[in-house]
Amino acid sequence: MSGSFGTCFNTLGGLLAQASTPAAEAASSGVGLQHYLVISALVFGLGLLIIITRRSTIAVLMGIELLLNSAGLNFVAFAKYSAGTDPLDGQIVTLFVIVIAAAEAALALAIALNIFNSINSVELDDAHSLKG
Amino acid sequence: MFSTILDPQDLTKAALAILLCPLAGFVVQVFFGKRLPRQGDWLPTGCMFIALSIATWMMTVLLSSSNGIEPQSWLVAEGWLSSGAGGTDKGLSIDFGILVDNLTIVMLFVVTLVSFLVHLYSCGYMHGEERYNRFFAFLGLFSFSMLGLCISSNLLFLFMFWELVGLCSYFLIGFYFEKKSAQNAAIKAFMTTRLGDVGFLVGIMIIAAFAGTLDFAGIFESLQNGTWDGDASWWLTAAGLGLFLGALGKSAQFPLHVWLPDAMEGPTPVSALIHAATMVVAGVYLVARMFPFLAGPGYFTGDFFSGDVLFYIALVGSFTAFFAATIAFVQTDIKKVLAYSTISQLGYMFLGLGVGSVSAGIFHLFTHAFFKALLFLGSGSVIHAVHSNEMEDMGGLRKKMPWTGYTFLIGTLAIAGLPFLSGFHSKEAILGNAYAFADHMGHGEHGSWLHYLPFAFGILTAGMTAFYMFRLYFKTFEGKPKNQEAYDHAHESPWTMTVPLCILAVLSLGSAGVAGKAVYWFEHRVHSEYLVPIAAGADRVMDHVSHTVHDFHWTLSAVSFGLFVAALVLAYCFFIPRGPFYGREKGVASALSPLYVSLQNLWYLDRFYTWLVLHVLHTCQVICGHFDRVFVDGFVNFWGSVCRFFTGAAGVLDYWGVDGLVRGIGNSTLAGGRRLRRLQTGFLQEYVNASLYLSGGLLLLILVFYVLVK
Amino acid sequence: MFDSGLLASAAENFNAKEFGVMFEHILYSVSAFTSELVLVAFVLGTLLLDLVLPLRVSKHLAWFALLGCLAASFSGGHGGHSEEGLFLHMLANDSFAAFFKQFFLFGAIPVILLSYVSEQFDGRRMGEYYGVLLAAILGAILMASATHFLMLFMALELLSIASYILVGYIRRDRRGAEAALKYVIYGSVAAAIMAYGLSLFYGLTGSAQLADLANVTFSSDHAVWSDWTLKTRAALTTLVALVMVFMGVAYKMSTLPMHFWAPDVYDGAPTPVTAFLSVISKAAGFALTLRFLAALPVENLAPAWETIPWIEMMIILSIVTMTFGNLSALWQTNLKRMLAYSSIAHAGYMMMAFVILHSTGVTGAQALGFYLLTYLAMNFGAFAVVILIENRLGSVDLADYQGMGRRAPLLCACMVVFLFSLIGVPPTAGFAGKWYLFLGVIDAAQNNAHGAGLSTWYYVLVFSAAVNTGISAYYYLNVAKEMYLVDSEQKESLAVSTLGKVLVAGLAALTFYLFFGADGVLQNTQDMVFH
Amino acid sequence: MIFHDLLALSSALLLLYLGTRLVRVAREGGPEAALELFTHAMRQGLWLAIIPALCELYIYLGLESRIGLESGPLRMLLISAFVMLPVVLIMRTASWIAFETILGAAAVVGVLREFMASDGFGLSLSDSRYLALVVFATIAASTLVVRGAVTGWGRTGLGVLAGLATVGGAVSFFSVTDFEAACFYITAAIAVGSGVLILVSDKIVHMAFWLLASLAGFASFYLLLGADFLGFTQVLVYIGGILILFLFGVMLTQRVDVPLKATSSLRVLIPGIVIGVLITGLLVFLAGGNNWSEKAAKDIAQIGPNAVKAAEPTAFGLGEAFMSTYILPFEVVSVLLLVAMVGATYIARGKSEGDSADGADGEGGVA
Repeated sequence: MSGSFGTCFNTLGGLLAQASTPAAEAASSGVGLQHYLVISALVFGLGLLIIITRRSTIAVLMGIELLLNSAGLNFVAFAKYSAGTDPLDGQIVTLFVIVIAAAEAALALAIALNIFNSINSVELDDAHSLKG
Repeated sequence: MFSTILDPQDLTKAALAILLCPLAGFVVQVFFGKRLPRQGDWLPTGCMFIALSIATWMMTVLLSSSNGIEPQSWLVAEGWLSSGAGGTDKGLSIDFGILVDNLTIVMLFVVTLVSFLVHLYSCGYMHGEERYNRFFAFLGLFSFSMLGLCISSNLLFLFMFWELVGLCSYFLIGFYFEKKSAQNAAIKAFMTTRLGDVGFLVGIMIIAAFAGTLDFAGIFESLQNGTWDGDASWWLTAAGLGLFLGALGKSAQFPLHVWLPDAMEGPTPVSALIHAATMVVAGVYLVARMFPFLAGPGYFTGDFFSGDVLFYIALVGSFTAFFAATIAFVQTDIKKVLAYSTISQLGYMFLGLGVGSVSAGIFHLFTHAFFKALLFLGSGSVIHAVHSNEMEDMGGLRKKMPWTGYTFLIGTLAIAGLPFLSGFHSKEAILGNAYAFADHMGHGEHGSWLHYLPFAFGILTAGMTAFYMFRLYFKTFEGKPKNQEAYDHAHESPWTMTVPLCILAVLSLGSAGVAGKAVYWFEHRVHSEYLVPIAAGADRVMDHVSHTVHDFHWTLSAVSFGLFVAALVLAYCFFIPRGPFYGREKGVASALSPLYVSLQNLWYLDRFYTWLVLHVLHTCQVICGHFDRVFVDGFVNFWGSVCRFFTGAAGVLDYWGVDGLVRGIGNSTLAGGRRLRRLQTGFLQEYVNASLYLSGGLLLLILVFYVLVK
Repeated sequence: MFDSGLLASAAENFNAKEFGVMFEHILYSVSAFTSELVLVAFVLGTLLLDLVLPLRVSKHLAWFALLGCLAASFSGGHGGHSEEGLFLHMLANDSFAAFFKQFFLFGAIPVILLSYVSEQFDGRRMGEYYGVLLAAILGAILMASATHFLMLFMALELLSIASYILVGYIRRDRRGAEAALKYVIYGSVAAAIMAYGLSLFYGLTGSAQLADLANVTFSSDHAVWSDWTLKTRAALTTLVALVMVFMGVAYKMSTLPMHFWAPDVYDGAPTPVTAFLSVISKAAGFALTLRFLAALPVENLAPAWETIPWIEMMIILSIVTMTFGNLSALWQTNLKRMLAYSSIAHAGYMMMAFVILHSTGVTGAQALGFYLLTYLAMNFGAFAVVILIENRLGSVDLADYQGMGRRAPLLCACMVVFLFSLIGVPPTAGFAGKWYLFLGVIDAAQNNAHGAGLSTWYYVLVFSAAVNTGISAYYYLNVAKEMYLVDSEQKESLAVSTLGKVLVAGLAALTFYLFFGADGVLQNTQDMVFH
Repeated sequence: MIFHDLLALSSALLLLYLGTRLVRVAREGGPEAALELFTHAMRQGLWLAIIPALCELYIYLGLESRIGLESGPLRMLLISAFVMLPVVLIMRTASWIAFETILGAAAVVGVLREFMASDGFGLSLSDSRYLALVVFATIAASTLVVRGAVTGWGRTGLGVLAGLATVGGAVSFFSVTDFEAACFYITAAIAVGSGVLILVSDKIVHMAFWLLASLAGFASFYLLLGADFLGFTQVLVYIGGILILFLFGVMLTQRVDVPLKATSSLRVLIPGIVIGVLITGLLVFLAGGNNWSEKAAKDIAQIGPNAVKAAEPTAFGLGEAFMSTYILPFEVVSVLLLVAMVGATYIARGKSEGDSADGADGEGGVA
């Protein structure tokens, strides 16, 4: 099973990279840094798409959470695999990012609630009285 | 204290005293003016009188020395604005200093004199107006700025006062702000001159960058040091043109002259002060002050005819002189005629400077200040009497207003160039030098007919000037009254208005007293050496030029006298009832109708600006209609603003500009569909989208540079 | 997992001496950190005092907050600037940081006073407002001194979160709520993108220290594949990371491409908060960006950096930003919106400081510091007038300013001063500020500060900026025109509080002082350096 | 240490703030008002105050054990209880049993872990496998519980998710070769697949569920990367906190089961999708083929592809880092949280306009 997954993945990576780097070769049968980076890139893109296409404020906030998570995953993965780094550095950064994201989400929801009380809607499209 | 100020060895203290007088007047007037007796009009007037006294004293010091005085400077605030890492080679330190030399003294005298007379005149003319006190405060501030401009030893400070002058003109032109036209004129004047100021600022920047200093002495020194040689000579030309662009705006030269006629919306004393004698000559002063710089490194070897910039100046100046004179032919508003005549005469001054004779240019500035102020104040007196600006409402007024009429006649004769009046001398000096220039350059290696052009325009304009001035005089003061009612109500003005007229008339005659001596002194300068210090090596060329001028002098006098007489006769024929062609000007006009119409429309220049802008705008609209709103908005706004820049005529603009835009946008919207939303739509997700696209574009742009440039 | 063996080994690894050194360093850092600690104490103090004080007194907590700023400002006198930074390289302890610390603390004072005189907050409990405002100032200070990705991000978020609250402070106000919503969403997206960019940098350097950005290196052995597009894919990664981080800070600076929030948020926020956003928040963004760019190597270029055209990018952005701001401002009839676009334009001017970062003459830090000071004076001044008039008229429409010159002579006279300063007409601060920026750029062009071949770019930049000041004159003068040259039927004079008058006059005086005393002020910014 | 004192001071001030406000409200509006304010504040994000306190506690304990105090399971229990308290409070008012289940599972993790690590079941699992097992079990169980509440595609998706999680759990429980890779791919499928489902869901509650699954996937990633504390924090803060918050937001602002207006208008949607896909492609392109650093290659070469590196507990290291290198961010974040909390409670407070009517604030403008 892992073989098929791995083959798929490496084929994808190979297509993108046109030539695999030593790191990728060494990790051909295991999981390496790039695997995590690809996941984080995909999730980042998903987050952006959600932010752009969904109208509900709450959905947009979910997209933002995904963006922050993908950044966090990057930090942790780099911290584990990169040269000369203490793995804890990246973890701590991610830890703080999580906390900050929580604070931001709480505030954003409070603001959404506030605007709901004004215009009876949390759809972003309904809030466009300021323009020009 | 007086001995400190009035010390012939050190004139800088006196110059500072002159500067501070109107400032003190302004400060007191602006805060307490309304509570003072007579709304405090005597205060700025008195201050100006003190300033005038000191300036007169300085003038006598100057006149009593045979070869002029040595330049003196005084650093009032050293290192006032400094930059760079503490005195490294490229650091820049700017001092506020006072520079007094021959040129400064002449300017101080002119400014204080005209300013004082205008103050005095305003006491009568503006009597009973609303905001009387504020008017005097502005006059004081204006005089202060103009004086500051003249005594700064530093280009940056000159620029600051220059801007202050522009600001004051904004206030004074818009003084009757109840009138929409006055508002527009004020904005138009400010914006048009600012357009030139962009060039000025760029010029200053370049100079600062290359010379590392903005002191005049330092700048000229850098020229001598070879800082501007080689590759830098291109920058020298650029800086020179930048400065000239500033002068172009301020001195209302083609094609930035459009603001000056409109600026006649201000009260008449303001017109006299700002638009005849002081503000507009700031540009002339700038060119004279920076003359060695504009002439380029050749200045120090005597080869200063070869400077590119100077030649452009001469061309633009002479063309403006001719161009404005043609328009003055057909104007019917008495102040508009004078306004175009001012533009024309300023063109003369630039012609003089451009052909390498600072003295001749400044000489004309000097004499022009008197007779033009006289003409303006005289016209003000007339307007005061008949309550109209149109010449169609005047005629035969000399009998009702003898003082005004005769003084106006003197002014007319002076500007028309009757021999031995002040205007004649200065105009001869300029034309002589223009001829010498043409002679010198036209036969040179790269000589061409272009070098004769300034002279040709100059001599042509001389005749035209005489004609339109006589037209003005005859239609206003001679013949039969055209508007009997206005005529019956007309009366001579109070003494506060006629006394300045008489003083200016005497000065315009240029035959007696200080003015006479000054005129002779100037003539002496013109034929021997320059107002600005000249380099040793330049003597030879100077001699050559002055010989040419001298040889040509009598021929030129004869020719211009002939033109004068011809113009007088022609004007007599057309505008005096006994004349053979009286009343037939309309017929002549219709015979020459294309020319006449285009003249009436100011050579279509204002319209051209509007048309140009609208045409380009329309094309852009069609093209941009299919782009994103980013571009459309940008262009629309930009061209909209350019429209307003140039026309300022809100009525025309609203119809063709704004409405046209709206219509155009409406049509494009129909065609282009919903893509043409406004950029700032209020929809947050569109913002996010746009940001992402812009960032992506940025990335692409970097990649392009990355691949192409690196 | 938590067995005793592991614990024992952990205890063995514990090095008492090392720990002692660290402890010493932290103690030292705290002593250099007193003004921030004082600020935190005042944040808590304000919040607590609000609970015990009755409602009608809570407005006067402004004075307490003001006291906090002054106290923090005076307690910051830590002798000597160390190069090693504070808290183990979390913060820089250099003159740049010190300058901005004082700048923000000083800049908070007008904000507090503006909030105090504004009547928009009447009948509201103000403790939270001032507490959050002080926290925002703390965030700004940290932004100017952060040298670690985490600290940098956190400081930015602290300022952002506090700003969101301030923008939405008037509850149930539809415009305020909408502004806050737009701000929070847009800001969160920008911050998240920036976090991703930072993570890429972290991956490239293996360090979260700003100083280590210089170490971005790529072994080019494996890069042969990419000749068809770029020299290395790694360089592309650097570019992407750079753009992503820039998006985060550009949002704070309100420059392109992240300026979209600014007009709407400025419009909807309470006016004192708008003033705060346009000066303090922007300045913090600029300080952070300058420090970030300063960390990118220019001399002795690391292989990855020599090819990155970030100076050209900044020049283009600067030109586009200022032009966009000015052109958009031309047609505004709402004064707050106009000032918002004008603020975008000024951000464009300020970006000129980035391109002269390493000049030998006027350095970017110096020119930016001075420009921000002048901008503080003139922009707060303009906003003060807007607030005082809004108090009476309840409107920020330009049409309502007609004939205001007679109704409120002092305010309008000062407003003209501020407007002229914003244009950059001497003798006002705006001229001196612009002068230094322009001069710096020309100077750099002369000295080829960033390598030959850029001179033309620099001249283009200066030229565009000069043209832009010309354009901006139109809409600024339009305000002056409405106030003085247009008459209105309303003639009665406006009643303005004495404090308001004093504030406006003081800022006008400052506007002049920064022109005439430019030399003295610049002495303080002259030796501003990064460590 | 001075910082502990400072921290303690700030926590004390925080409590003082809350307490005083409560007392004030109680005096003006009676105990009901106070209670309402309290629950409302809890809903609105006051629970965030718990996070620094939690970290503090964890670190205190970590440092204590460094100097020889053995606490073990007791400590974990303590923490779990402490964390669960606000969660349960919220649960009760919301009666979201499903979430309670999930979080309950997350909370017993600590206890279970201690037990199993001491060979209670006679299994000797390596750390990573053990952790992965727990996460997968949690996901699978919760999905199955929730599945009953939804219909349509959401139900199918949840089924797939549960299946995946079950497979993951099986992989981690039975020793499969290349254990790490298998776990990774399953987790990746969960994380990314759930992300896609957020994008295409038409009901806001479904989106919240998918977000939960996606974030759980991230927690699993963290565990795989050897960051155990981080993984737990992810579960506690995100799943326990932020998600609950989201659901409250949903409940307060709209009817839960009404399908959303599908998406934004086309003029946003099309360019948005284009740029989104472009950016994703670019980032994947960069991630997939970059020679990020030398160490990655070396590490894997040394350890070997199939060898799972024994994960060390990170709590000690983190605790030490918090108290030394990262002391400043640690202190600053408490200010940040305080500000966010004060702001959130202020802004989301009830309909009353002036602050004089604090007593009426408790109603919270809620359903």
